[in-house]
Amino acid sequence: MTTKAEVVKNFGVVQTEEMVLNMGPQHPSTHGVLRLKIRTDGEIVSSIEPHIGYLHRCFEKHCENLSYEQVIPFTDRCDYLASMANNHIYSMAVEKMLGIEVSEKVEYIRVIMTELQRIASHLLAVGTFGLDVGGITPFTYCFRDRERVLDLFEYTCGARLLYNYIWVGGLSHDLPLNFRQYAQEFIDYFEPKINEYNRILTYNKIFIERTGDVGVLPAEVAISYGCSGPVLRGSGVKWDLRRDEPYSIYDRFDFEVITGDGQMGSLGDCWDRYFVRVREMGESVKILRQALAGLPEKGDVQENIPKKIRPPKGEIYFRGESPRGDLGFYIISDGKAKPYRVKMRSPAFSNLSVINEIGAGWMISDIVTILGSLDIVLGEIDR
Amino acid sequence: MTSFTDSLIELLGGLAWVPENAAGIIFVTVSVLVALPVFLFMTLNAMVAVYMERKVSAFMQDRLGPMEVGIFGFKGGKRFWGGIGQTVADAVKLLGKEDTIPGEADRALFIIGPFILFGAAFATFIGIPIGYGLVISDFNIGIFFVIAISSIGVIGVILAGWASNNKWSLYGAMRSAAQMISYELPVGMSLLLVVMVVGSLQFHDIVMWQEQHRWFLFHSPFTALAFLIFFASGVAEVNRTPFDIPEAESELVAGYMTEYSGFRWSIFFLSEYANMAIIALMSAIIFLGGWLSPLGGLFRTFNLEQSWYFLEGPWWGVFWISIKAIALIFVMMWVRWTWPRLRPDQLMYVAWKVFIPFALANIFFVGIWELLLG
Amino acid sequence: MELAAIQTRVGAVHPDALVPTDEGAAYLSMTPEHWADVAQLLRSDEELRFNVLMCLTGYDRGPGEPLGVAYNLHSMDKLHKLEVRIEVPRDGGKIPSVAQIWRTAEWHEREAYDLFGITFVGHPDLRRILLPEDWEGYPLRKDYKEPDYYRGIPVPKDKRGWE
Amino acid sequence: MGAFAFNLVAILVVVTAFWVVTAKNLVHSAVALMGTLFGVAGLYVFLYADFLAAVQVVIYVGGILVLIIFGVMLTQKIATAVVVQSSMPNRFLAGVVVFFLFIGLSSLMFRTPWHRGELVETTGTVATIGTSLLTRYLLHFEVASILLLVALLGAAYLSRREHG
Repeated sequence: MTTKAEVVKNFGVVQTEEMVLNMGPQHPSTHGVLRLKIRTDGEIVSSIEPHIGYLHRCFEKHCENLSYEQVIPFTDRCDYLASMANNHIYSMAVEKMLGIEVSEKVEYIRVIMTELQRIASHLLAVGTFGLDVGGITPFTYCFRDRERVLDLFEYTCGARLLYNYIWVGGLSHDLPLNFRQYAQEFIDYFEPKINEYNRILTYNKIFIERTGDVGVLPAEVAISYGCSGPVLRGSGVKWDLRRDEPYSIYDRFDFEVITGDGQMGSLGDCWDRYFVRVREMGESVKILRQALAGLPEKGDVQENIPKKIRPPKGEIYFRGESPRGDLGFYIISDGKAKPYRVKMRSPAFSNLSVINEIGAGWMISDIVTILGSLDIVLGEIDR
Repeated sequence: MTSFTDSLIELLGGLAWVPENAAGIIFVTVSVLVALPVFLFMTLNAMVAVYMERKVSAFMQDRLGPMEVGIFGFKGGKRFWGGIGQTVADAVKLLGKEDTIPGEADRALFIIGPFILFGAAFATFIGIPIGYGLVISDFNIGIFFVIAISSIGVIGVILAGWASNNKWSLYGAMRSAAQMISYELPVGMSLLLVVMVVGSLQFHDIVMWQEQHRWFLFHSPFTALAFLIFFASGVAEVNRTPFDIPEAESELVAGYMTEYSGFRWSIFFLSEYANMAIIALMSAIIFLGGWLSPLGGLFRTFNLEQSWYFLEGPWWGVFWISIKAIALIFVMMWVRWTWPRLRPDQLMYVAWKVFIPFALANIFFVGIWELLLG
Repeated sequence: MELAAIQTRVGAVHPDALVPTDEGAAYLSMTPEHWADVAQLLRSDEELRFNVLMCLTGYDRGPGEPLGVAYNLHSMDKLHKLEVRIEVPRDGGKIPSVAQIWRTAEWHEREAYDLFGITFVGHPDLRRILLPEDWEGYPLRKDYKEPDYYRGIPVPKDKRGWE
Repeated sequence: MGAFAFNLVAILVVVTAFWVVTAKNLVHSAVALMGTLFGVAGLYVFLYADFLAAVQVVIYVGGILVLIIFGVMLTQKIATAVVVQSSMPNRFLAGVVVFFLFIGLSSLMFRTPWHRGELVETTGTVATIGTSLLTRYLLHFEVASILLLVALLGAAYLSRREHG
């Protein structure tokens, strides 16, 4: 009589083999040079290990060798889809160290720019998310409208992606002629378009099947992983630095903090994260309307720019709401013209770290969906 | 009923200068003469369909599409036919590309893979008529022949995916095999329904029946449902969105064709568009009256007087079947550029838990319908 | 809760953990030994409830000086903030990992390890994160010297026109 | 003309069948098998069994062969799908068996008094097959379908069972 052990010894155990898939750094839907090492059992993913750093450009090392104002173009290149927000938050951190107040007009322009940037960034996120689940047309719709935001930026400061517009203490240029009118035209044009995205993508049955109940991120896990921005709000946490820690002049505007509500499945699924972005664009439009109405006509945008930036010894941690979440700068100054240490706490870095938690157990197709719903930008993760 | 091949053989056999018993020569000549029009048709179809796909997608995406490349100095300008030479330029580029074979690939199978897929599509055209008597070879098991031959294509896809020695390709091949085998069933079942009603597997008989009665799309609610199931499953069989999981570009890079380039890749491309044409032609013939004029079909459906000239006749037939097929191809493109993609398990769900039960029930109900009303 | 109150609260439970700081400093300084327990306290204490680790920054006080880590904590419930600093010797300095308390720390600690060479004890997977795995040295240390070659590729030293 | 085509098909069957047994790679064997099955379908056509030919292609080429390739692909590692050739004694024994089989079969072929019937042009077998299946062979047909149903249920049950 043969025992089971003998059978095993003679023939080996029949087992399924795990396959290691290497997704990226060159892959259509890793949104840059991200590499995911995926262990799969058939189509089911058992674990995901992100490998980052393919876009590491030594931002923090650079900062230690540049003066404070020279850092600003480098912040552009970190999150290249939300350069205005990066400029804004970095400049505010340095201003806080220096104790500079900026004029009303500068604050308004900064808010306008940041909110336009948020629309542009969310448009890209929404469009590429459609691409990730296989819908190609929403992508071009979003890019059509993003183009108009970029045109506004180009009109303002000459650059379409990397602006270097918001400076410590002020701005590089005043607003060009008729900017207010063009911006107004844009938001009037743009607001109805949000419904267009909803019609083509958000309420599409297949899209809901693909994203609803997929990659559910519970609120506690999101907080523990330091997720922020739409990723955190998609899980139902009402947390927005613009409302909860008002910086700049955000306390003057009336807007809603959008949270996910589990409409198409569980709370915190990919659909929620996606839809938070879509609705946030509407809120940004609301802020833009108010800001454009309140924008002072006159004023010098460069009057508060310091001649020499030498913050006193000390350190500061300042954070603000970039389109991707809490963007923080931890700056240590030793009283010289160059920062002693700049640490950028990038939202996408923390948002990405949650992927194994919410992605394991889903299928390969879902990994792409989940990754898309996190809306990462590798320039910011790798810095 | 004569077919192209029969006429050719008769013609060649009757020629005075052809020696007696020269079966080999006649065989080869007939094969070549038969293959040429099919090949030309496939190439032309791919070219036109690619151009159409580009323009349709551009139209749906608020873009212009190809606008620059003219042909023979003719440029359409900023009109619909602008960039008319784009596909020619693409084809030339594709054929001029380096044909790479990965070092670790199984060379023989890597090369043979696309040709099996191509061969299947090619052979399928032999049985499909594009007008009354306009068929390469008229089989008396027409529908069954088409289903049988087109089921071979999947082997080409699997081999291509496996031989590439690339994990993405393997995934694409696995998905593709599962998908094609699953969707063959609803396709077959919805065709079975038509065969039941007509009592013949021949395409000509099916169209004749529709000429005498009415189009199958309007025949009964069950045949209309069968048309939907057939067309949707057909779209799935040719791997187009929302069923394009084997090549899902955002997940599997390019699925089973990841490692292919240049000429071999264009063979895949050609077959894909040929398969689209096959599905569209079959739907048109079986459910939409084939080469019958829609005007005549419409009036006969409602038993109206035949009072008008319905634009019927052999050449009008080719025109009508082309119009129907192009309309169906347009629907495929429309769907592709509008909807996202299903997940593999959802795709299987649709096949096994929606299409197949409905198709089975359909067979039963159409039987009752025919007994009571037929 | 103000810094002083937090200091008192922590000092009451772990009196050895606190290190005196300079006058007017806006942070708490701690010894690495008790950090894991203190972190647990900060996270779960009813009055403190620091549930968010906003930022974890490694820093270098300069050649010959200790390396440090600054933790910026925030409480979403109580809406107060805290900065904790821990400094360890330059060579072989070890800090208990808080990756199990705030999962944010998992990648941030890897980053600090990667760029400063600070070892976090008890970290589930302490590897380099941004730099290649075979990179030598810790680039953000103030005494870091760029290598001449990386995998046979010469590292450009002539920086004219760069600054 | 018919003879020429028949020769082509016959050569296809023999050559690919030879390839099936000699190929070192299982997937190559499977591909060669495709040629063989196709050729056999062609032979059916020459017997005026066109329906059977199509069935052969649908079931064997489109179904079973795909399953075979699938199985081979998934149970072997991608790069090392090489069949280990058996040892010499086995080959020798196999050779002996095959030799006697060959002798037996060919003697059978030459000794059988083949019946040479009149060449009858049939007009399709589909209707005949259909009628017979639903009248004379109804019981066989139903029994076979129940058997298949049981197999289907069994397969579904096996694949649904949890690991363990």
